[in-house]
Order: sequence, then structure tokens, then C-alpha cells
Amino acid sequence: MKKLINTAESVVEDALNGLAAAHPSLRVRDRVVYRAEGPRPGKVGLVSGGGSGHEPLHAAFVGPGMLDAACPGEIFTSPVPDQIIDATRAADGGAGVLHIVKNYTGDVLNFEMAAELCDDVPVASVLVDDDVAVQDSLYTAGRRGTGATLFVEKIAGALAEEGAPLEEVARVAREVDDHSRSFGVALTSCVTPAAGKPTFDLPEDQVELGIGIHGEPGRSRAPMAPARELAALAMEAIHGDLPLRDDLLVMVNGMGGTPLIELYVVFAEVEAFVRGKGARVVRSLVGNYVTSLDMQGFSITVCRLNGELTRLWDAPVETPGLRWGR
Amino acid sequence: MKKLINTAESVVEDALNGLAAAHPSLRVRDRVVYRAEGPRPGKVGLVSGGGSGHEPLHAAFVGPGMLDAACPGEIFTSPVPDQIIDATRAADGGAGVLHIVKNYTGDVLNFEMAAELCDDVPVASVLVDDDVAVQDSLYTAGRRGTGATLFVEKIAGALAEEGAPLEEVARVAREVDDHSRSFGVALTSCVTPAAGKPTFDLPEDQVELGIGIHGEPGRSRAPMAPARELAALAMEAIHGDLPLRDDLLVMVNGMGGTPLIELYVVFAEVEAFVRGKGARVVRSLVGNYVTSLDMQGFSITVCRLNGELTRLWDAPVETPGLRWGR
Amino acid sequence: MAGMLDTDLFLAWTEGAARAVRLHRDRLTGLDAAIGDADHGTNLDRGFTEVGKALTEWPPTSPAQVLVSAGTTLIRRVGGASGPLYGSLFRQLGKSLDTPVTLAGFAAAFESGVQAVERLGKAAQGDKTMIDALAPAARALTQAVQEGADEHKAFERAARAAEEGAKATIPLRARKGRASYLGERSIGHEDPGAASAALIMAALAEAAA
Amino acid sequence: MAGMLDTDLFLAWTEGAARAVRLHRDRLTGLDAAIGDADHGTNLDRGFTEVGKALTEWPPTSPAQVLVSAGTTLIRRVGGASGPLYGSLFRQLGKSLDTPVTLAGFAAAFESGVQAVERLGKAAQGDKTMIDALAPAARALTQAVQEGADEHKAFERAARAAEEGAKATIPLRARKGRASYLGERSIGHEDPGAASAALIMAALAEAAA
Ligand SMILES: Nc1ncnc2c1ncn2[C@@H]1O[C@H](COP(=O)(O)OP(=O)(O)O)[C@@H](O)[C@H]1O
Ligand SMILES: Nc1ncnc2c1ncn2[C@@H]1O[C@H](COP(=O)(O)OP(=O)(O)O)[C@@H](O)[C@H]1O
Ligand SMILES: [Mg+2]
Ligand SMILES: [Mg+2]
Ligand SMILES: [Mg+2]
Ligand SMILES: [Mg+2]
Repeated sequence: MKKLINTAESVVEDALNGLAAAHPSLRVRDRVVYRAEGPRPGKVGLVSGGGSGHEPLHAAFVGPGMLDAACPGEIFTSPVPDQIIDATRAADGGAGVLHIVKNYTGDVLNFEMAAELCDDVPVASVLVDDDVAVQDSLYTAGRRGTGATLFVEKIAGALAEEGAPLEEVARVAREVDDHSRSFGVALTSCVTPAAGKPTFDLPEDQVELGIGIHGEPGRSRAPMAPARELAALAMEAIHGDLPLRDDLLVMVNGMGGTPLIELYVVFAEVEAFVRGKGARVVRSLVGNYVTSLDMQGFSITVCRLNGELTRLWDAPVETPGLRWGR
Repeated sequence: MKKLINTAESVVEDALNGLAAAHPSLRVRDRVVYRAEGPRPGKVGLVSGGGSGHEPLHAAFVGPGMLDAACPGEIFTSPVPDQIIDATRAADGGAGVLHIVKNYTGDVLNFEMAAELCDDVPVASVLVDDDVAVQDSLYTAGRRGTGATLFVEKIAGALAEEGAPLEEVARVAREVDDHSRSFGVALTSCVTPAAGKPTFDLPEDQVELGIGIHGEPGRSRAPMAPARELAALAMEAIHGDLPLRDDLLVMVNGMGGTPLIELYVVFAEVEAFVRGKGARVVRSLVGNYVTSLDMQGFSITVCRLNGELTRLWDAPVETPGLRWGR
Repeated sequence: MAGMLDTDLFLAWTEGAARAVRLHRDRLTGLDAAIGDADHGTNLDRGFTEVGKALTEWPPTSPAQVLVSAGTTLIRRVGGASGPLYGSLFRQLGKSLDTPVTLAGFAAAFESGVQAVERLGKAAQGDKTMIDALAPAARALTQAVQEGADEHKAFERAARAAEEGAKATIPLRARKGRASYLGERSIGHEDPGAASAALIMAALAEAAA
Repeated sequence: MAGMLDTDLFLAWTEGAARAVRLHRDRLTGLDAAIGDADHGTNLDRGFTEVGKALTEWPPTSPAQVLVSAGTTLIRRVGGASGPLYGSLFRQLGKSLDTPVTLAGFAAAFESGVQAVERLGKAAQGDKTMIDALAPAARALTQAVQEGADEHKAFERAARAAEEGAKATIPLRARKGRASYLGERSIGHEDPGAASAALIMAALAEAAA
């Protein structure tokens, strides 16, 4: 498989150099991405991170209204504690730091170790676990954090920007996670630069249901079907877990290799599905936001909004990956 | 090949429904995408369009600071005159309308017919032809319009928003085109929904050089190479046609199927190349902006800036696909 | 009446063209994939299907109406390069017909239609476009008329000339349209528009057979 | 001195582990592709390469230093789930060693290291993780010591137990780590972390051979 890289070993480093060159608002040092202007005194700092390969998540969500720092690990590999410690120290404006951690064993362990090791900074942590494809959490590592991570980062980021204290920012972050559910469908696997071949094989007439964001196989396969049916399948899984009602924020997210035109086709189906359940899509995102390299497919994330969450979602954000309302 | 669609015939229609549902700022009717609030009296209207499959171009660039209306054709097929006429009439705020036309026989013919048929509206037209891969224009249909289309739409849109008259808006649009050059490289072909298989076959160890944006084959093939070499190849082609100097606006554009992390790898190389020539990248875009469905690869577009162009590039824009500085 | 070309003949032509384009859709798209953007078959199939609908909805009462309506529909529904070009061909052909339509009148009108395509697309024979099939067809038609051929023979000869013209595009290097971007690489492939023009001329011969 | 485990032995262990992981990198990544995210081989290869560099840069003067340094480097350089887990194993193992290191002391320290992994990962044997190789290895080691085996024999038995433990993960359904998301579909595949644990234990046996 062809990749636009120099070497498989240097891809994260090279991409971070490109990120820094492209965005003067960001500073990159030792595998941590910061806001160039540094932490705002008195503001709670937001730090997230995870394996690379999910761009724009997380590095391109650093900026006013969202993250203060991001720690990109190797491709699909959680960052190491050193990065998280650096990020935490640098993001602290004196009001403490919120760690936004996707619920994967690796992310959880590395963030825990880091939090332990920088006990001079008050750290709160929120676990994002929105993926309804992971069932019976007694017998698993628990639900994965996927698309809702973006919602948590945006909404908690907005509250932090308003000057709320750490426990409040952590509270709203958990609330967003509680209110959010996701489900993903892959048409193809993805190819990591190191492996150079697809993580799994998927026949031409099959889709993979309930995928995460690491190119790992999902829970089951189903025959390929029209967008309408695939969207309904994902939405039923979400609806079965968190009944759709009232005002919803909905993201139709591309996994990296799916053209935008197809994501809009899916969004039309999702919106009709939501209406069919008597609920309303009042805010939406359609695009590649939480990706798995070049995987073809989509994930849907739904968040039940309320007044506060809507206000915070609408608040200004100014990052390379998400930007509005300044 | 699997596609997230309902039927190959309905994909443009279905996607436009999704676009309308996702963006309350847009209105879609009879295959034309408008600003929901209608034309601003006294402002020059900007209309563009072309085949679908290049999203976010053009439909997602409708909004304050950019287009007033877009006409999406079938996949890779220029729109028909009826669409363009509707768009032109609706975009006219009394100050005339600028047609931004990518230089392809189909686009040119359909826009010309439309302009002839709505002679009640003053229409000026600018042809975008930035693709240096098309040589000896005596023996071709002339250079294609590719990435610079976005630059033209953004910068002319900003001037129109300032209230400039039609001839001024057309003048700056032509200036942007004159100052811009592009070159594209494909790692894979793309799959149109109707054909259901790749437009061309590209061996694992080859890249296609000088591609356009319709998934058509390029001018030649070369062995697959590291990002650094592919970027240099594209930049040399551009530099050979328009020597890089002073302040540049640079877009590293994904063709639709390339992960963002790889585009940042390419951007790092492009930025270093530009520095090596003694020029400076002062503005940049990295992402999927002018795509060819699910093609893997990239294009680079360079525009030589001056004071006016920089000011207009920085001016506020508020569209689904491009948004800053409100 | 022998030598008279009536509305039904032209309706049969557009229907036959629609059938041929449908049947050969994937081949046309395949030719376009090789040196273009893989949409020519879909474009023309959509267009001629719409022509059929339009002619059913507003039944034409003269040959000119059939052809002008077909051309207008192609312009309104196809898009791309081929929409305006084929649309202009049929519109100009229709507009140039006198009633009743004689074979000689048709041949002259067809020449005029092909000229309209040449003007619009600024292409000449040898540029590897639909002109390479249409221009020889027009010449064959005119010559057949001069030699006193009846419509069956004349249309047959035009169809054969179009077919030969299409095949003759294979060794050419494209100088117009999307295939021109390929430079030397366009050599060795049949031009999709020339191929569809040959199909359309064959449909005319069949309609008169 | 027979029965004494010195710094060189542990250096040889980490070097042997690095070689084994490099040699089997693609197999480990392949196992991870089947039920995880295809990075386990790359992760450990990167980690043990860094271990080698760190031990060259700051030469250790005791077995404890070798192992603590190796563990710290794994935590600092690997990331993912396996970084903290293997890192804690080596760190806890190193910290639990008394000087000089006897085989019995090593066996007890190894038990303590495995317990640290269990605490951190909250996994038990049978959950289809590296624990399924490490826990049997720890038990085999302790038992070998009780039975009076020398280090060659003891490490051999530990390595064999780890290998058997790894193979025994094949029919299991994963309940921890990334493979747990697959539910029933994780059955039939060897756990990559258990496979790498078996390699690491084999490297110990080889270092003492
Ligand atoms: N300038 C031109 N003059 C005449 N025919 C042309 C010209 N440009 C293109 N064509 C014809 O149009 C055909 C392509 O049609 P189509 O694929 O439907 O449109 P597009 O090239 O816009 O995708 C070509 O094969 C060629 O025969
Ligand atoms: N909770 C856990 N306890 C013990 N070992 C675990 C646990 N979670 C995962 N592992 C081990 O880690 C291995 C995966 O390591 P690796 O692929 O490097 O990290 P990641 O899963 O983060 O990609 C698994 O095969 C398993 O043996
Ligand atoms: Mg991983
Ligand atoms: Mg086309
Ligand atoms: Mg075409
Ligand atoms: Mg893994």
C-alpha cells in the first residue's frame, strides 16, 4: 500500500513538523502540541491525547475554546506519560487541568501514570466511553471513546474559557459523555504505515459493524447495504441505548477515506431517522473529524442537548480543525 | 467497490438533501445551492459550479465572504445551463454576477450557454486554469482549473463583500488565477458510483503525475517515492512555471482518500522546499478541499500574494467548508 | 412516400439512439475511463432517456420539433462537454430542416448541425473528438444524395463513415476535450464521443431500414 | 558463581528480548491485527530498542538497575497498553530484587512483578492477556526453585510455561484490552501480549543457557 510518508518510523514526527509549519497558532515541542500563546492564567487547562492516525483529533483541536494541549502518540498507540506530564504542566494556568481520556486500556494507564507523576498540578480526569458497539462491559475493557471525544473537548473547552473551576469543567465533560452515544461502520479496513497492509480483510460484499477508531475489527459483519440501511442500523443501535428525543447534536463522521459527498448522503438518512423518532437535529457536523487513517466508512455520534450544552457548543472556537463564532 | 450511497443515480440528489439538512445557512432547490438569506442588494453575486465529487468544492463554499450560489452537476459532469441560469438570477443583487468557471470544455460550454441565455443580468466570467501539468496549451483544451478555484472564490468573494463593482471583482479573480499554479499526484485512482470500479489502474509501485480532479489519468507515471520526493516533484513543476518568491499562499490539498496526517507530512516538505527557494509560506491550507471522490493523493496550489490579495484572503468567511475571522 | 422523411422516422431515430446508448453505456464509459473521466456512457444514457420522456410528454408534430426538442433536452439534462455539443447538433439540425423533409434537405441540415458542433467546440477533424465521426458522416450523406441514393442507402453510408471515423480516432493524439490533457497517452484509445456518434448514426440507418 | 544472577545476565536478557522482539515483530503485529490494532510488534520493537540505548548510555551496575531502567524506558517510550504493563513488570521486578540476586530471590521478585501487572491492568488469568503467559511463568519459576532446580532449568521451565500459556489463549474469549471489543470473535487467535511475554521469557532462558 502506498503512503504519503517519508518513513513509517518518522510519520508522526514529520506530520507534527507540518502541523507546526501550517498553524502559527500552535507550538509543537517534544511530541506535545500547545497553544502558541501559552496557558491563560486562571483558566482550567484542557489536555487530551491518544494514538495518532485520528487527525484532526486531537492536535488540530488545540486553540481558544477547545484544548490547551494535545499529546499525539505513535500511530494507534497511546502517548507515553512524559508527553502527558509536559502537556499538563504547560496547560496549567493555575486553575488545574482536565485530562480528557478515551476509554482504552493504553490511554487510561498512560494518563493515570502521568497524573500520578505530576501531583503538583490539580488534575481531574474524564473518561470518554460513548461507543454503543461495545456491549456487556463486565466482560470487556468497557465502552470505547470515539466521536464523543470531540463533543467533550468542544463543550468543556467552552466552559473552561468562561472561567469555570476545574470541578465544573469536569462535571460538564462527564455530562457530555453521559449524553452521547456512537456507532461506527467500516467499508474497508485501514492501512497503518508500519504494517503496510490492511489490518483486516473485508470482502467486497460485507461491512464491518461496530468498529472503533483503531482499525480494529468490529463486533460483527453484515452484507453491504444502501446508505439508508447502514445509517438505520447505526441509529437503531444508538436509539436502543439512549432513546432519541428532543434536541440533538449529531455528527456524521468519516473514517478518513470516505468522500464528503457520501457523508452527506448518510447525514440525510440520519436526519430523516431522527425526525421519524420525533426528535430534532438542531446542531450537526458532517466531515472527517475522528478518523482511522484511510479507512472507508462512517461513525455517527449523537448527543442529547440541553440549554447549557447548546450554549457551550455554540460558543466561539478557533482551532485548525474546528472554528466558528469568534 | 463499496459506496455509501443509496443508488448511483440518486447520489447527488441525496447528498444535496443532506447538505441542506446539515446547514441551515444554505438553501437547496432544483440542484442549486444558495445562501439561505438570499442575495445582498448592491453586492456582486458569485456563482460557481462543476461536476460533483469534488466536495467541499463548490457547494460548501456558499456563504458570506465566498459564493452566493453553486451549481453541482452529476458526478464529474459539468452542470447544465438551467442550473447556472437559476443560480445567476438568484445571486444577482443588482450589481451583476461573476461566473467562476474551471477551464474544462464542459464547464466552459455550459456556463457560456447560460450566460447567453440570461442576458438580463450583467455577467462577467473568469476562467480558472492553474494546472501546470497541462503543457503546450496549443494542443490541448488549455490548462485545467483545479485548486486555485478555491483561492479565486475566497478572494473574489471577499472583494465582492466589500461592495466592489463587477469589473473589479472580475479583475481580482483573474489576478488570483494569474498568480496561482497547481500540480497533482495520485497514489490511486478513484471510483465513481456509476462505474463502480477505478477509473484507471495504478500498480502498487507507481504514482500518476499531473492528475486533474476528475479521476482522469495524468500525463505520466513515476515510481512511488517518499513524500519528500513527491512534494519536490510537484513543487519543481510549479516553480518552473511561476518562480517561487516573496510571500506565498500554499494549499496542500487531499484528493479525498488520503489521511490528514499524510497531508501534514507533505506540507512539511513543501514548506521546506519553499524556504529553500528563498520564499515564504505566509498563509496555508492543509486538508481535503478540492477532491476527486475517494482518490488517494494530493495536489499543491501556490498563489503569489501581494498586499491586496493577503488582505482579502484574511477577510472573514463563513461557509460550511471554510470559515474564519468573523 | 418514398424519399420523404417523416416525424415517425425521427422519433424512431431518437428511440433507437436511446436504446443503443443504453446497451453500450458501459462500453462508452469504459472508453471515457481510459482517456477521460468515465462518465460519457452515463451522461448520454441519462440524456437520451430524458429525450424519450420529453417527446412522450409533448408529442412533436414535425421532424423539426423532434430534433429541436431532443437537442434542447440534451442541453438541459446532460451537462459535461457532450451535452452542449450533441444538443447543438440536434437543435441546429432540426432548425435547418424545411418541411416536408427531403433526403437532400436532411443532408444539408446535418452538415449545418455538424458545423454548429465544430463552431461551439472549436474542434476540427483529427482532434480526436466526436467530429471525427460526425464530419465524415455528413460528407458521406451529402455524397450519397448527390449520387442519387435512397435514404436507406444514404443513412447506411453515413453510419459506416461514422463508424470508420470513430475507429480512426484510435491512433490519434487528442487535441480537444479532456483526453487532450493526456498528451501522447491518449494515443491508442478510441474517442468515446466519436464512438457514441457512430452509435447514433447507426440508429438512424436502422430507423430507416 | 553458580546460582548467582549477575548484571551481565540481565543485560543479556534485555538484549535477547530486543532481538527476539525484532525478529518476531511482524508476527506480533499480525496477531494484533487479527484482534487488535496492529501495533504490538512495532510498539515492543521501539521499546526494547530504546531499552538497549538507555542501558548503553547509562551503564547499570546492578541487576536491579538493569531491570528498573528497562522498565522505566518501556513506560517512557512504548505507550499503548503494553508500555505501562511491561514497564511495571520490569520496574517492580527490579525494585524487588535483593543483592546479590539468588534464583529464589528472582522468583519471588518476578511474582511481585506479575502481581504489579495484574493490579495495574485489573486482569486475571483467563482474560486472554499477557497475564496468561506471565502468571504461569511465575508459578513455574517458583516451583522450580522449590524443587531445587538451577537457573538454567528454572528459566527453561518458566519459558515453557509462558509458551504454553500463550498458546492456551487461542481458544479464550478476551475480557481485557482491545481484543475484548470483539467478543466471541476474539476466540481462535493467540493474544499478542501473551505471545510477546513468551518470547521475553524464552530470551531469559537463552541468556542463562
Ligand atoms: N471541443 C470539443 N469538440 C468536439 N467534441 C468534443 C470536444 N470536447 C470534448 N468533445 C467530445 O466529448 C466527449 C466527452 O464527453 P463526456 O465524457 O460526456 O464529457 P466530459 O468530457 O465533460 O466528461 C469526448 O470523447 C469528445 O468526443
Ligand atoms: N488490562 C490488561 N491487562 C494485562 N494485559 C493487557 C491488558 N490490556 C491489554 N493487555 C495486553 O496488551 C496487549 C496489547 O498491547 P499493544 O498492542 O502494544 O497495546 P494496545 O492494545 O494499546 O494497542 C494485549 O495483547 C494484551 O496482552
Ligand atoms: Mg495501539
Ligand atoms: Mg465529465
Ligand atoms: Mg467524460
Ligand atoms: Mg495494539
